[in-house]
This record gives sequence, structure tokens and C-alpha cells, in this order.
Amino acid sequence: MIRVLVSPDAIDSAGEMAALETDGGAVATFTGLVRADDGVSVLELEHYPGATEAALVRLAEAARVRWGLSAATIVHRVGPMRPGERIVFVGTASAHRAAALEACAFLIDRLKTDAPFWKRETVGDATRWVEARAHDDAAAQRWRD
Amino acid sequence: MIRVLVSPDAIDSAGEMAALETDGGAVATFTGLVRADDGVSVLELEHYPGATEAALVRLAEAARVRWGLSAATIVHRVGPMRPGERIVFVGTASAHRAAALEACAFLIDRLKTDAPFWKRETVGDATRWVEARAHDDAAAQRWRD
Amino acid sequence: MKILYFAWVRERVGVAEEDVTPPSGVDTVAALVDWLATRSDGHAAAFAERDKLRAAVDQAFVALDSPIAGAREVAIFPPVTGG
Amino acid sequence: MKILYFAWVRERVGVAEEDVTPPSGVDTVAALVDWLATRSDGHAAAFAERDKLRAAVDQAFVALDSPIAGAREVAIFPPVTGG
Repeated sequence: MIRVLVSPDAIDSAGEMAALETDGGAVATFTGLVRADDGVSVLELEHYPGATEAALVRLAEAARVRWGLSAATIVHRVGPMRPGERIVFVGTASAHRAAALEACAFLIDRLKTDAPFWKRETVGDATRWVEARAHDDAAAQRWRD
Repeated sequence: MIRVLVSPDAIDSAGEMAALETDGGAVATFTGLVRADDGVSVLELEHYPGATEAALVRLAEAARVRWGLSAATIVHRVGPMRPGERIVFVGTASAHRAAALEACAFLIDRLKTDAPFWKRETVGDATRWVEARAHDDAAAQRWRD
Repeated sequence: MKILYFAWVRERVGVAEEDVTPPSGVDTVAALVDWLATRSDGHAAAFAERDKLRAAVDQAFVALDSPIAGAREVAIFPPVTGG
Repeated sequence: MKILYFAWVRERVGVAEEDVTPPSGVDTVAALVDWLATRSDGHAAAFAERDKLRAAVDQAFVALDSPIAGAREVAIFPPVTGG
């Protein structure tokens, strides 16, 4: 079962995690939070409606097939958010722990490079668009065949 | 912050996950569930009181140091439990996603070989002690230096 | 043809989307960007650094030298930074 | 010296723990197991397959050839199967 949600609402990670506990085995999750330690007061996420959701569904489906998952969930918040709030939740379910863990890592690495999202930070009175980082590309690259 | 709990109570994975969201960055979790697909009606976990908790604290502390975690949690249920119920929860928090994900995988692999727990399954009228599996040793081994 | 802009490309162009009819010689994303850059100072500023631009044609990520024949929607944006 | 048993070792021995005073020649875990095996048929059954036994001395995992001099608590059990 694939679940993808892109929404300005707060992410219900507990509910998403519980929903993955369907038929036993293993559930792995990753939650990304707005970092509170670098002076950012507001983080804003922009996306490409329709194309972003489609990219996330493709990613989740690729993981489901590659690792034989029973379920995969990607929830990504958009719009303005504050330090400590959840930006992204990824969850995977499988009969086997290694499959759940690897697929979870795959999804978070790949969604950073393969899905159209853009971050803008506010620090003090200044706002700036976050630049893509080479090590995100490297992290995503390790999953290529 | 290290948190270790060995208890016969149901595992509050949502509460444990939320408690890891302290200072932003990344939270990774793994939940192991009693599998419902192999005819087991009851799974019972025995442990070595004191020694088990100490082994888990050592593991969590090793992960904290190795990956620079801000927090690590291991909750392991003992006593009888039923299919679909949570056996184990592992959670890690870090400023960096790779650290959280790798440390989470390390903890679940290593606790299978390094902490004294024993599983007994009931299938129909028969109960049997689960035998250790070579691939658990192999999974734990990949983390050795 | 509908053109969509995101992030700082959108801000510099000044609009989130526009409908355009490029001349027939404009047959790749790169050629489209060259042509769009002539529309205003904002467009020119948005497209000044070509190596910082990425594109999608009909919602599929493509290289800038990809053809646009038959495309209904072309999006131009900076490298993505989600997750 | 307190001896603890877990899982099927405990079931075969018939008790979860016992206090024993091994003779002075019993100086390793393996020698202790040999000596304990003489205490009852249950002990003998529990310790029949040495390669399936693991041990801890004062709550630290050890190999069966490890010394037990000064140990206060020795645990004998099957390979662990948690997680």
C-alpha cells in the first residue's frame, strides 16, 4: 500500500507510523525536523503541485517493488513552518527488518533529489533560498543500479 | 540522552518517537512486531534482569558516541505477546539523517546478538524455543570495526 | 504553452506562470529559456545563470537540451532542496 | 556462587537459579558445567549439547573456557534470540 501526502498541515507522524503496522514484521520510519540550532525562525517549502505528488508516488512504488514492502508512506509538509516542526515523514513496512530499514533510507535520500521541493529560510530579517548540496546528490546516487 | 526500558507493558512507540524530537534534525525509528503470518498464537520473551538492561545501555551508548547522536532509545517488551503487537522499538535522533538511520540499523542488528533475550513461540498446542539464526550474526557482524 | 516558475526563478520573473507561444525555431528547453529571457529584465535576471536552472516538460524532469515539441507545460526552477 | 539458568536450559534443569559451592578444581565455566551436569538428570539433559550453551560471569558474556575465580554469579543459557 502506497500513501503519499503533500500538505501544509502538521504531520501526524504517530498516526502514520501506526497505520504502517498492518501485518506484522518490521516498520522503519524517518522524520525530518526543522533544525532549531542555526538561527532560522521560519522555513518555507514550495512544491510543484501534481508533479511533486507524482514523483513521490513513483519513488514509493520503486521502493515497494525493490524491497518487497507491504507498505510505504511519504508525507511532506509545504508552506511555512517553525523550528522543531516536522518537514517530512517517511515510513516503510516489511516482513523483514533489513528491507524496511534500507527502503526507508532510500526514500529519504532520493526524495531530496528526485522530488520538486524548494526551501526558503528566514534568519532575522533576511530570507534566502537554500542551495542544493552536493552530498545530497551523493547520498541519492548510492541507490542507483 | 539514553533511554532503555525492558517491560511487560505494551510499547508506546508514538510517545517514544515524540520524545526523540528534541532539538531538530532527524529521527529514525524501527519497530519490530510479532508476525501474524506463520501460525504463532503467542510469542513469549524471557530476559536476564539487570544484565539485559545493562547490555542495552552499553549498545545505546556505543551508538551515541559512534554517530554523535543527540538521543537513543531502546524499548524491548518481555513476557507473552500476540501477533501484531510490538516486540521492540529502537529510535535515534541526530542533527544528520545518515547518522540517525545508520545508528538505528546498528541498534536493531546488534541487540539481536548482544542482549540476553530468548523467544518462545506457541503454534497450536506446541511451544518451542526459537533458535538463533546465522543471518542475525552476519547482520550484527557488519558493524564491527 | 504554459510556463511555470518556482522558487527564486519565480520571484525574479515576477509571475508563477504564463502562457506563451514561442516561435517555431524554439525547439528545446534551452532555446525556450533564451527566448523567454528577452521578455523582461526579470526574465533575464532569472535565467542569467544557466547552470542553476532545471526543467520539467509535462511534469517530467528533463535536461535543458531536451526537445519541447508538443509540450503543453514547461516548468523552470532551481535545483530541488526538499526532504 | 549463584547460578542462573534461562530459556530451555532453565526448563531442563528445573529451577531458575541455585546456590552452589563447586570444588576448587572447577576453575572455568566449562568445568563448572561439567560439574553441574552431575547434579541431576535435568542438569545432564540441559548441558548435553555444549555447543548450544552460552554463559555470562557476573553479567558479562564470556566464552565457556573463561575462568570463574571470584565470580559471584554465573548464568548459563542458549544463544540469544531477541529483537
